[in-house]
Amino acid sequence: MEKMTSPYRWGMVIDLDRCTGCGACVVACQAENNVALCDKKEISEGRGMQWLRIERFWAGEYPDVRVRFLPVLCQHCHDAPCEPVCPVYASYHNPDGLNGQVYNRCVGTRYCGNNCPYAVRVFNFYPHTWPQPLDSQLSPDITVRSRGVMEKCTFCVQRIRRAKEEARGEERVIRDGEVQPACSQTCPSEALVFGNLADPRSRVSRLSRSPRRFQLLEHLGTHPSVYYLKGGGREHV
Amino acid sequence: MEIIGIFGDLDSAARGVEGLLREGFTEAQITSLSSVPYPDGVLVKAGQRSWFRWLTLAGAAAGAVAGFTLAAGTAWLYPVQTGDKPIIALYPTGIITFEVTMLFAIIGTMAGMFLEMRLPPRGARPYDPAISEGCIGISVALHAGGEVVVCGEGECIGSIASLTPEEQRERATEILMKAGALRTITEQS
Amino acid sequence: MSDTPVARSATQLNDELLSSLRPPSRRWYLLVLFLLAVVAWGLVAFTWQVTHGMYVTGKNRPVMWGFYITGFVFWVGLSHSGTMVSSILRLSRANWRRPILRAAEAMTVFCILVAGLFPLIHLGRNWTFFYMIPYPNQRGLWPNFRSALLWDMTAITAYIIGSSLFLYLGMLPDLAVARDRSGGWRRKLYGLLAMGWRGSAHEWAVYHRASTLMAALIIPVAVSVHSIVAWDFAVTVVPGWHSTIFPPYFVIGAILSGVAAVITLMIIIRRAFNLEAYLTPLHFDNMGKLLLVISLLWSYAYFVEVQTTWYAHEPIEWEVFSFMADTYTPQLLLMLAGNSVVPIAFMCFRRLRRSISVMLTVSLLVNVAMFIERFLIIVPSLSHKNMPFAWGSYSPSWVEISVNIAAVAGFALLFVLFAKLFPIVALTDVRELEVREAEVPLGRTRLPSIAGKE
Amino acid sequence: MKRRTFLQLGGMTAAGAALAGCRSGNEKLIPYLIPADEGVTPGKAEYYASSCRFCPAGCGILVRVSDGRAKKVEGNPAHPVNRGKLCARGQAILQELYHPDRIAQPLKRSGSRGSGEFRKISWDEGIALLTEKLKALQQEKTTDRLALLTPPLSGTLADLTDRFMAAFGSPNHLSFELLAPDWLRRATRQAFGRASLPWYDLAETRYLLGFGADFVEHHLSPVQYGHAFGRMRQARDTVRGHFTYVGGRMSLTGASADRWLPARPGSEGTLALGLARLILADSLHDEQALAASGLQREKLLRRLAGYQLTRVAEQTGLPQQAIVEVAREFATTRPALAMAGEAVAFQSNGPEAVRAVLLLNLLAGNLNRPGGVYPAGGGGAGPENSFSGLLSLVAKMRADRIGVAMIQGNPVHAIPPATGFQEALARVPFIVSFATLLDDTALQADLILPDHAALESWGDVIPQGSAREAVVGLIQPVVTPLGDTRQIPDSLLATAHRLGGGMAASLPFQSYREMVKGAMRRRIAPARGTDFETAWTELLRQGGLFGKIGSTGEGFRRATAAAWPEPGEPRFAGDEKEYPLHLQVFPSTAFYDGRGAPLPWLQQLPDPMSTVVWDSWVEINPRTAAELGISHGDLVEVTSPAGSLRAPAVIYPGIRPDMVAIPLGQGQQGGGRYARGRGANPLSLLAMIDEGTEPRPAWHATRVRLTRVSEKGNLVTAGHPQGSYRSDLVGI
Amino acid sequence: MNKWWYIAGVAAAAAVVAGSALIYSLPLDTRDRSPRQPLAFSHKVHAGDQGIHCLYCHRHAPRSPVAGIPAVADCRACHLFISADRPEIIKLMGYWEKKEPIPWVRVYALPDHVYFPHMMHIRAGLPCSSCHGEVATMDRITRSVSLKMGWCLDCHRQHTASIDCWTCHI
Repeated sequence: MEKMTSPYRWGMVIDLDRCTGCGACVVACQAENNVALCDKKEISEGRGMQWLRIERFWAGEYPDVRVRFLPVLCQHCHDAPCEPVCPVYASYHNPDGLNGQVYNRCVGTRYCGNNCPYAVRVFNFYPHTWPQPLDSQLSPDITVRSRGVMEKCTFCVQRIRRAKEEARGEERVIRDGEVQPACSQTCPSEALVFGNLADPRSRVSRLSRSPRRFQLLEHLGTHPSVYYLKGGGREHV
Repeated sequence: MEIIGIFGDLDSAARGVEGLLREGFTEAQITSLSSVPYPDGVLVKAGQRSWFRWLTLAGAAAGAVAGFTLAAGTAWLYPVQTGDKPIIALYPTGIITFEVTMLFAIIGTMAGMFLEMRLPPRGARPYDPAISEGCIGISVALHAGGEVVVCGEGECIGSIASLTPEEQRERATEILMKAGALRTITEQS
Repeated sequence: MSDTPVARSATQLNDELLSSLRPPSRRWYLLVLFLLAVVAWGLVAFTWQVTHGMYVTGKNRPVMWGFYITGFVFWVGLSHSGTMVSSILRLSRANWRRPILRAAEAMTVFCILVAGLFPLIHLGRNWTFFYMIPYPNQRGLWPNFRSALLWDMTAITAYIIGSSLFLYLGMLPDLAVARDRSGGWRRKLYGLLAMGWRGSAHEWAVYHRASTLMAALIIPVAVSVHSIVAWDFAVTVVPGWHSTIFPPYFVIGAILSGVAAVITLMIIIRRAFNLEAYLTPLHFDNMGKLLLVISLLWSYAYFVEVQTTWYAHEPIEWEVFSFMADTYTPQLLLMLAGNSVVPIAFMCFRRLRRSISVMLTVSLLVNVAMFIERFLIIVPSLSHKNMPFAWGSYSPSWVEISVNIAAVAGFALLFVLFAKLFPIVALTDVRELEVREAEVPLGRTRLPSIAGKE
Repeated sequence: MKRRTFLQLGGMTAAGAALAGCRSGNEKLIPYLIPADEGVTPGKAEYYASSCRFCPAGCGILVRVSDGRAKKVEGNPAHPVNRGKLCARGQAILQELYHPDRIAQPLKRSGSRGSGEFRKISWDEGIALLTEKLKALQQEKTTDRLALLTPPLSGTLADLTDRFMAAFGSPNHLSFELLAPDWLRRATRQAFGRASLPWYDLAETRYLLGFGADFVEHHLSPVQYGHAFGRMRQARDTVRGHFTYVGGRMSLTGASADRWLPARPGSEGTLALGLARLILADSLHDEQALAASGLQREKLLRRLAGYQLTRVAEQTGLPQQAIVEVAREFATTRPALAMAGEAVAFQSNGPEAVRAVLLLNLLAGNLNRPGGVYPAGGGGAGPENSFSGLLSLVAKMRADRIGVAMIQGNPVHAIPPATGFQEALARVPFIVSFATLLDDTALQADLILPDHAALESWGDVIPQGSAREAVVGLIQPVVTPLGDTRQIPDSLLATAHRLGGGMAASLPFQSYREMVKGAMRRRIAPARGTDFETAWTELLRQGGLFGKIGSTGEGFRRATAAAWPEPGEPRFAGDEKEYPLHLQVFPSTAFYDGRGAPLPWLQQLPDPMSTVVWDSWVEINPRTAAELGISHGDLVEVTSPAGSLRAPAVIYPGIRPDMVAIPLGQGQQGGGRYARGRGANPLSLLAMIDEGTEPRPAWHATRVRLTRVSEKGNLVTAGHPQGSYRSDLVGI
Repeated sequence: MNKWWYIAGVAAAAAVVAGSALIYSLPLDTRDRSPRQPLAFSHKVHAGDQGIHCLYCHRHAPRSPVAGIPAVADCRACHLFISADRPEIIKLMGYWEKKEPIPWVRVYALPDHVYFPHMMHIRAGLPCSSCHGEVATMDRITRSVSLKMGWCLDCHRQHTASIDCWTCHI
């Protein structure tokens, strides 16, 4: 496979100072990617299927309580721990620097799920169905995953593909902001910004150079494609 | 043509061997059959040199090649990028190579062993189940005969060589029985 | 038949040691039936899982591995018994090894066979397992040899073949004996397997060299197999898994459980085929010593593992350990008792080493503890991985438990059948020993009749 | 479930879906009968602009439609309210469209009320039945016995209903909604002299002082303010807007604040005035703004004499230090902004408190200034206390002076029983519901004329307090209706036509679509007189009429006539001894006032603060919980003078120890398979307090008692209870 | 005795060969390569003899992932005049009268998890025949290619098209 000859390295910047934790991204992701509906039991067993979760952390004691929100999605690590452990290449690295998951190849060892430090890989423990006519909403662009396979955030690769097809038609590269995953597209406070890290002038690149930037579990050396910007502390004006 | 004398105990068997040697049969012609191994020289002297370990080595070599080809070749034919690891990664390839090497070495050893033992044999060979019960067989591989002197395996057969196989058999039988063999068996041929 | 002492005793030996080949009793059939039933139940559970989905297990996010992989590691560990014991002792020319060789080697083969099943059982889509096999196919894609699971596959395949051949090699002369003393289909079978072995001096010479070489070859394979199993965990970035000491630690653990298992086996065989004469307290004494040594080694490894973590106090690593200690306290204590305290304490005393009942208890305890150890390595680490918000917990479901029990039964079944079909005690080795120890008068003393080397 | 079957050509994929299984054999390939219209390519998605009518904010949406099915709802980038963004609820209206339990055709009650037994009938029968009832009223000359209950309406629908009721001759059109911002409209008029909702320029402000204004969840226009909040924080190079939140419960909005002031419930107004006094005392206020509105510092100070720091601190239960700091920060950072929200307004002293907060804006001199307060565009006048309207309607119903009630929405679930609405409604002989699901109200109805889903409807919305300029959003159908349903206005039109006479004359429209179109024609007539059809298609394409139309230049100024805000002691229902805790019911991000509960996406969306899914819960301060021996996930009983309910406990560090909070929306008897019988409805706990002069919706003025029932709360949270306190491990 | 051994050996060998053939072709494709269609529509007549271009009927191919098959109305439009008396055409008109679409049997079916955009392949200048065979010579459509992943990959490699998994599998 062409190794990183692509003009794109998709990445995301998540500004924790903007994030209000409203959860719009969560639903957007679910709506875009045919993520299964999970009943209460399923979630109580730790088998919820959401690809994007907003982690809520409490800090401090009343009345000096603080809440910190941390939207966590697949970090599309450059040095992804989940990839090499897959015996069948179901989890692999795509030329655009995306961390790919090929559902029909997956045999379900769940090794990748164990080795993902961000715990963003969800496994189809249950066979999922959509009562009619809810299934009419299912997107034709993404496989509906069968039971027994691992799945996860793809940065809405179907959108990227669509954009690429259009760009290819017009013999150009994708413009900055032309393609956005459902989550960043809908994020009211624009906390999630998506773009091409390979292009130093793209918005995401500029933000990723912010002094507030950090990466999740940086010490593991996974080199995520997702950058976080530190949230505002307690400092006053 | 082969003749086997079945002995009930070690000493008589040894006596039989000595008798045969005195008669002019050579170490190379004589071997012992037993269901428990006796150290070399207790009865007969088997050749110390053995070659089957070369097959182990050959197996290992083949395995190394096979293992490396399997691991590296597969990666090279299907170069799917995973986690910033090189397509042909050192350690994994090494591990696979090692495993396959060992596997082939083991198989080589077994194969080599049987080859050197010349097992399984072509056709039936004289044998007596009593050997499993602790009896000892002394087997003499008779010589085609007819010549004056035959040399081989370093030493020469003397007068015996001039006799016909039939006569050789009678001599051997006689010696073995005298040494205290319970009975003798001759290859039907 | 002659009346010389050697011959008689040889026949006696044959009769006694091949007693296991006599037509099975009703109790044997009942046992086999029972085991079959348990295995069948395991199959039912597995079918249930295949038809319904992985949710029938207790797994979840983040604990994606559970009892199956625990079982896998455990059985791979057990499979070290035979090889290690027999080949180490063979190389070290310990004569007391002889009666137990066969059982140990057979055990190796069956354990690894059972172990090999678990990774397939635990697949989310078992029916696509062939994606993992490197063979020409229409998909135009082969498996990923960079994955530790592929290393497992290769290693286990190698080990299955290797240990089977090792077992067969050891049996060759015995098969000849069995051939000579049996009739009917058994004779055919043994005849086929014995390959026309006559026990000529030449055959024996080659045979001895081969056995020694095989013993030398199989040990590195065994070590590599369990190192790779350890790497399944050590190569990850999971806190509590990513530890350099894992391979040696696992191997030691494997040998520990292996030795314990062999002891259990010795006791069972001893009773089953009343071989009291051949498996004497001396043997248990020696095995006890071995157990003591390995247990000490294990304790050392475990101490190193924990104390380094404790000292470095890397937050998440320590979180995992403290979580494990808090949540699984009883298991942890039982594990430490069974793998370290009890064996070390008991095996120090000759009297205890020579007491069959004590040995049985200890050996069983060790293996229970070893299963727990595997569990405590796998599950707590996954439960409290790096992202605290996504922490979880795990408890096995009836399906997983059933399958694991069925695995035990399956192993036992294979072994029972084997014991009926093949000489379970290394006949020739024992008789060889008898011959060597037969003494002859020399002046006022008696000396071993044969002073040659093995 | 196969996805490629959706790619099969055209409408009849159901057949394909059935056939295409993993089982062998060739599947069918079903072509169109007649080719798709131009521009529509099978297998390629189209986008249609429309508007979201889930809440009054009226965001613009783009719906991705592929092969005749709506696939995804996205924000409309051209829309000035939400600028291409959308909230969780907006995303979920797809599931309103494709809900498996939607009512597919008119229903007539066959069992007893609430039994849920209905008989399918045709639209003809349905409309006939309704008209017959209405005719009866006409013949008895008691047309005022018709009541129409709707949420606050805007645009053409409002016009239509008005005409309908007027022509029929009934004054009883109540447009009520639990969360309707009437109180704010009124306060603004009284304080700033303009009957309009305020529009806060959050994006440009540098200091936001929020008094329980939960704009992230629901207040006025969540998406619009969410977007503004993001810009306030990080859109400016050097400035990071600061946010202080006042409120006894740290709401989702409060969670984003830099400083949290957990003021005692009902004391917010006092705090506001206390701040005002401090500001004036240090004369940090904006002098000419004060002068412009004809006020003098001294006068004010005298008026505020009662609000010394010590007293305020004592009443609010806040440290003096914090109050002083906030006062200084607010006054010295320009522009600074003060917002008041439901948490304040629904106290017994709500109206005064809100005005007190608005006064702070005046002191900061930020009226009609960037980063300050503007009158919201469009909106204009609206009900200022529909609550009293509700009560009077209830009285009428009690007195059997209502014969026919036509109900849009789900008031039976969303109105506190303490108002007596439910049992009063039970006395109404004939109830018509327009529900799309068998919700609690529909269950009580005698006739159900099922409404279209939003994505099947025509219409226009005028966002309320969502934008500075006037906006008219258009709603257009993006898919062909799934069932045999009709949207409410068309049902009303049909009824009117059937009634004939004056009714028909006053509503001479073939369809509501035509009416909407006509309204739009009138709106843009001044703008461009040219060819309307092209303009109309253009409007549909871009999703509505945006821009400055209708927004008046004149801004806010102080209403000299306004009564001076004097938030007295708050009053509470329930004795402090017996009911030691304050209850706050709040609209959760997912459910709003309950209309989100039937949608599975919203049910399984973890509540951002409690991370609870598929349930309702009771938020308890750790200390209180410890005192009562309650631990996370226990089942607890909450008892108020009005009633009691059971729900699992959530240990919630962000709430005053003397408070508990329960989210709205759950506890429905109907509402489809996903909402039915799930959780509890906290409205049943609320008690009325009679506030002498006029009734006010004091929804936060109820006291409760808490008791532990068992440890079996069956609580499910997405977040690990212990892990939620270990942010140190991820280094944030 | 020995004879039996030989037979057994041969049998075993045969089994091995068969087995490997089986696993080679896994997963099995049980679809009918040339199913009988509800209408005996002949591509030979249309595309071959009449020389009608593929895209005339399958007109979405250049713009959409799906090539599209003509609506009944389209067929009718032509056949109102052209050989309207043929039995098959009468059958066709029958469908139109009954206002029900023709239940064509799918010949080129890709599994659910494969994304095949026609437009991209046409844009790349690939002739339809490279996947669909010499349709112009077929009376009844017969699938002439395997449609297995290996087959796709080979072609992609030849044309240096992307062989990133996600190009076809999402």
